[in-house]
Amino acid sequence: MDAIILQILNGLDKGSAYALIALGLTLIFGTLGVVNFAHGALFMIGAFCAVTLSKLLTLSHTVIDETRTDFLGNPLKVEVPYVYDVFGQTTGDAIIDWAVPLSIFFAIPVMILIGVIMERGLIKHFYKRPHADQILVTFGLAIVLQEIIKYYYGANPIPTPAPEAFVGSFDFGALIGFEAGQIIYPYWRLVYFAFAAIIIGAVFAFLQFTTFGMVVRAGMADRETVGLLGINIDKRFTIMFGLAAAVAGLAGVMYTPINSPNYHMGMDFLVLSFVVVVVGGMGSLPGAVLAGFLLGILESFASMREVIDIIPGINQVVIYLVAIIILLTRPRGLMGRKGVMED
Amino acid sequence: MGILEVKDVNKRFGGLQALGKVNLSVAENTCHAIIGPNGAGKSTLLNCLVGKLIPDTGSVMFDGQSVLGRTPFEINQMGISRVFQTPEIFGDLTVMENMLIPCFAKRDGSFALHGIRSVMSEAELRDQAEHMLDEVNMLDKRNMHSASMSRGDKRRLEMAMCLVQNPKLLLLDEPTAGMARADTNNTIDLLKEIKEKRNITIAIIEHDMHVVFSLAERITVLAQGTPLVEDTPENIKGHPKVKEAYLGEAA
Amino acid sequence: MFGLDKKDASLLLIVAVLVAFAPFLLNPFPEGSAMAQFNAGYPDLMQRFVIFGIFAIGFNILFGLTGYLSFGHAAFLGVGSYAAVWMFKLLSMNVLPAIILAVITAGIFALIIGYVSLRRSGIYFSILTLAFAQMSFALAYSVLTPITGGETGLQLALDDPRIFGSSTTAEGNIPVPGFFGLEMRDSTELVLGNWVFTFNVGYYFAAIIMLAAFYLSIRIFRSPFGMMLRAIKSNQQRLNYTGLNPRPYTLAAFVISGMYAGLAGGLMASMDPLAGAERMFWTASGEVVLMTILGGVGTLIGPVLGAGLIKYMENIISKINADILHTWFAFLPDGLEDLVVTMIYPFIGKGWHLTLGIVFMLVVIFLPGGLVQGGQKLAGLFGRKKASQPKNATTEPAE
Amino acid sequence: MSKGNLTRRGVLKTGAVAGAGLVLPTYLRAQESGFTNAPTGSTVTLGFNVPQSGPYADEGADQLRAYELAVEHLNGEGDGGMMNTFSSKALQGNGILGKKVEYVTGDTQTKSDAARASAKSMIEKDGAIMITGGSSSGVAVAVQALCQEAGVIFMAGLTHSNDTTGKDKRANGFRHFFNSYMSGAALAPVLAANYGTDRKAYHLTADYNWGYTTEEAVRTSTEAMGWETVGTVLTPLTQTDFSSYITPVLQSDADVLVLNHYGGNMVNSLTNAVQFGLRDRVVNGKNFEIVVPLYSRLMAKGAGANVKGIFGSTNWHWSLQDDGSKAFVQSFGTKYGFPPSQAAHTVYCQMMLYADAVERAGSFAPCAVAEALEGFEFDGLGNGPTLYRAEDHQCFKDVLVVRGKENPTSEFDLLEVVEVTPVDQVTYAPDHPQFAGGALGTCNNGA
Repeated sequence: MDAIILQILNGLDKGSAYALIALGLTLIFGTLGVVNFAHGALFMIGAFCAVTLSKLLTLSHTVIDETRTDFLGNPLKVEVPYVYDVFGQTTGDAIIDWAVPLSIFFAIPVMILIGVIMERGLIKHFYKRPHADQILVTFGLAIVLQEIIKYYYGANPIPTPAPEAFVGSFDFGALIGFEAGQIIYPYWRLVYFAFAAIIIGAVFAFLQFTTFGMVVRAGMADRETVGLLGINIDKRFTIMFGLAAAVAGLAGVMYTPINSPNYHMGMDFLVLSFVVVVVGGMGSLPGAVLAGFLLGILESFASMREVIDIIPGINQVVIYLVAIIILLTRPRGLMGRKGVMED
Repeated sequence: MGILEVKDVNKRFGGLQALGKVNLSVAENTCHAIIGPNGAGKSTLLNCLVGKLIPDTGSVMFDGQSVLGRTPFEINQMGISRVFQTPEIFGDLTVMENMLIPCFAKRDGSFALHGIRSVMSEAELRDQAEHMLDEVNMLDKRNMHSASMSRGDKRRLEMAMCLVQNPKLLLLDEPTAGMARADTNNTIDLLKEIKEKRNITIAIIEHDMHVVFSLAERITVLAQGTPLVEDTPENIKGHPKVKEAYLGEAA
Repeated sequence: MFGLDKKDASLLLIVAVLVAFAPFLLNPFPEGSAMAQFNAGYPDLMQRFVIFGIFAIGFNILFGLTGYLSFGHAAFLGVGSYAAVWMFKLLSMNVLPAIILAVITAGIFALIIGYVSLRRSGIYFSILTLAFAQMSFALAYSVLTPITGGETGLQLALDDPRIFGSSTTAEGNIPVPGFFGLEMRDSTELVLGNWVFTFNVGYYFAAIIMLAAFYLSIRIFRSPFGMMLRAIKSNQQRLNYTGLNPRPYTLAAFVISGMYAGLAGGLMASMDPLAGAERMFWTASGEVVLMTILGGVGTLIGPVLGAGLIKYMENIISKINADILHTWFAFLPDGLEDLVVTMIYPFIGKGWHLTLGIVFMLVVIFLPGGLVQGGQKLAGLFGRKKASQPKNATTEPAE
Repeated sequence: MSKGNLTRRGVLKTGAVAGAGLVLPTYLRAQESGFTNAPTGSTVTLGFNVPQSGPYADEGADQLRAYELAVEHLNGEGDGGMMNTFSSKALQGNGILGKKVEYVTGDTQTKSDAARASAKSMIEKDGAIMITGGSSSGVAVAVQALCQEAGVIFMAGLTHSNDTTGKDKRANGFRHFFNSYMSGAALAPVLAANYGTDRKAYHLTADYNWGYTTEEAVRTSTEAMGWETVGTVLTPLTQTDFSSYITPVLQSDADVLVLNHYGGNMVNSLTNAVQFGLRDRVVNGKNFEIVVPLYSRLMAKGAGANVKGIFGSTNWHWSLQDDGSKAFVQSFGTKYGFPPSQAAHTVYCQMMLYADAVERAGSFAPCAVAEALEGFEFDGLGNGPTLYRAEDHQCFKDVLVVRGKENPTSEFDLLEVVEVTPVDQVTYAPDHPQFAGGALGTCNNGA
């Protein structure tokens, strides 16, 4: 029982990442009709916003320590971050420690800016082009973004830990009547899940309760009609693209303490998030979120030893197998609308 | 006994009764029009005839065989061709290719592997296609990219594509919708000519009363999913029920 | 000629001539010159050009004609290579049975996957094919290791129980694939002044098959079958109401293009008897999609050009290192030389992916119809200069 | 500037053929010299095949640095590095057999197909006489087989799977790096000494060949020490989040977690394991421990503070204090400003060993070189006295057991050497079951 609860928690956590990326992807599909292969790269750039901020915070000047030596036997050069000079060592350390959460404020404007530039500068010209062209250009863009990050940050993963306060685990089982220590879950992963829930809730609320959102939803349903009403849908779509980029970016920022970011993490997630979007149903926001959590949970269950012993290799293929079964039984995924991206 | 017999067809969409107890009989070699106000169920009925929709109850017999449960291409192979409200053609193909495809379908059935011999080598089918194009005055356009033609030309092409198959029943879904008066008259003439030349049954759904009364030999009036009356054009014109349900509003 | 009209026949002839003289055309720079780095006329790369050309031609039959975008085509290539290597291990080192089995296996595989995937269209179809291919990759890399060799790939060993032919050569080595005694790796070199041209048996073998495959694809494009496939892409609804069943047509196209992929896989294994699971990874499937779009979807020669460009960049640009750059710009003053090298360096060698990404974007932005359209524009430019006659490019689909 | 080393095909260097148009079948050319790509001019071309794109690009870059350094030293430039400490004194600093060393580079992409393509291009186009490098066993095995077929020597880079010199060994291939068996044999006694012999181990294993051999090796060795293996789970190569593999460990009664992962997998699984508080657990009255059989310092950096106190093994580490290591670190550090990785060290050694073998053989012919390498005993390359065993072309040398350092003084100072396991303890018979199957075959000079 406790094992199953833990796997559900794991699934929700993985699902959070899938859902956040898929949410942005399907927003772009639904509103702009663009297949965005660069969406994974936006997730990756978000993660590197966190890396960049922690690098900025630890920008240092060198002090030579004569008492110690480096690997070549020369006097050791000690790096002293500038924040120490400004805030003193204790506050400085605390700021560096909190780099990842602080990155949220750094990442939002950066990601929106990147999203808007991408849309205005490139994607805009591809609305009327075939999906094949969209795939090629966004794939090319993804490679370029990825290589730029690789050029500056290298190919290896870069550790970006969570603040000290979030290290350790929460005794989740004690809350729901299990023995202490039975079901513990790392704080940061719970934070990630809560964060994802807030973001998803905010996006839905935004689309549901604002006029802006209403127009966008109407545009998703029938673009031409809304265009005919004389509403400047293009401008709104630009903002939607920025929003989708920000959602992907924030998913990346918060993901960094879970796994050290590297330049190809976007590509690793890209295919999975496409599967999630399609399983959820093209153009359906709730579908994307539902599919994200569903696939996350199934993936977690499939990685249990008890399951692998019965079906060897199931953990390798579970997501694809489930995707196939769902698409064969439900022609448009879980909650897809008719006629979206079917030709 | 008509070539097309619709018996007690019902179709519901959720809570909406789209068709209720529809009975219809189209006699061979006649032109039968189905008219009715918007939302009367004309398109639903048409879709039930061509296999796009399956009625909840009732039967649809064509030429002595049931069409229910058959796919659109099977029904076409039985001898029903359909012209759409907005012309449905193969826009990426040339006019000639558009014509050849129904020829192949007619000759080889719903699927055939033709090997790798060239389309060009099918002299017989090309003749058929050219002949038909000539009939609709489009022979000079045969090498045109069909998407680049005018709407009227597309409509004529679509008609030709259906006729080249020599269907027993031609279904026309508002063939003159959105056409200018002159074009409409041309279409009427074309259809009249076709009817005279060929042994063909035509079922037509139409809004334009001018078209209906120029062509139809019998008319069924549909209202709220059920047939109101079925009679000759002359009788329909004066029918009080029809006036009330339809013509009265239109006039 | 060969049942082709004049235009197609001359295209085939041009391709045949290019392929036959590729060892010369791809080695335009003399050995030892600074530009020799850009020579591509060595056996392995020439083989890759034609093999990936076959792969892309086959993919184009599906994607270019029917518009069904398969994102899992690399699986058929992988299956074909595995089948071929197993033939080498068990039957004989002759490439003929290996290639035949590769094509058949890939065809069967495509039939099964296609039958299931073609129940859906659009992006749903793409994701189904992707899912099947990713499953094939994941299983081949892990639990199927006894059959596929897993991480290290399936390769020949000294103790293979080969029915026809020996397990080892007289010198104690593993025998190499051949075509009735003609070894695929045999080469003859022609030395002309400072130029060296290599004529490789494997290349010409693959090239002849590629020409046959290309010829077949032209015939398919011009056949009623090809016309039906284009009709499917154009308007499936109309096709249905014209009495034609699109499913068997698309399935046939899927299987044919799967067999092309299997042929490419079998040829790859024949040139180099090793089959690795990475061949089936989604990026490999994505690569053939990119090749086709880059060259020009639905055109006859486009996919071959796209395949050539991507493979050229992968094999040539990736090998240029900082050292070579310094040699090139050695004539510049030291400071300037370093500056130029620093500026170019991110785009070559380990940065070849960056260049590839930029090329993708530039091509699709400026040449919406792919490289073929670029060629047409160029031809149009020259045509106008010469005769200034208007071109009616709209009525004829691009070739 | 004269950094120039253009690649020219050997045949052309004679000049005699220049100008004359003649057709020579390759096998005839081979008869002239007797082997593939025989260098005929004043230079010899070597092929460095390393990952330059993909997740192992940084390891590849470090290998390339070491190669460039080795080329400098062989050509008599720089401070000579380990050439001065190498026990064999055949190398003169005038290139190899008097021929200046030039090189070409290729990108393996850490894919066996791509690696073979770039190796082929270096052999066919650039006339490379030897191929070396790489950062995974899949690539090593694939390229090794290719070199056997083509008739050139392959000096493997970083490859740790038993198969490279086990079931997939080839007469033309040589491995300096250690392997899974040696990791297990070296780690087990240290683990027993530190954690006791009554332990229950849980393995997470990468689901591909290298993972299988490493798990087998570590299991066999630790079980021989009295440990019990309570669970093994295979994880997909493409896995990024290992949480669903870690939580079952919490539920089991295991008190040791062995992560048979490398590269990105290792960074993520270790990070996740620490995240879930495994290191703070007490099971069966003992502190829960994590073991990473194969450490790479470059990769361990990605796991940050999570490596602290965790045992593993490594081929070499820059903090070693023998003359060879010191000379290499000095030379590498002076040129690049940071210490070399084990990947850099192993490929540098491979270069020295190859060059030295050619000098001693007096010929570039692969079979002659192979003969000179087989059974060759040497010292001074940083790992103590070493044997290149003739039976399987595997190097036998001391193995380092390391631990993540608690208080690193710099970003390079991540590992501390806990024990240098003597070579006798990690030596096995050539027909050991973990290496069964396959045969070297005979060396191939090419045709």
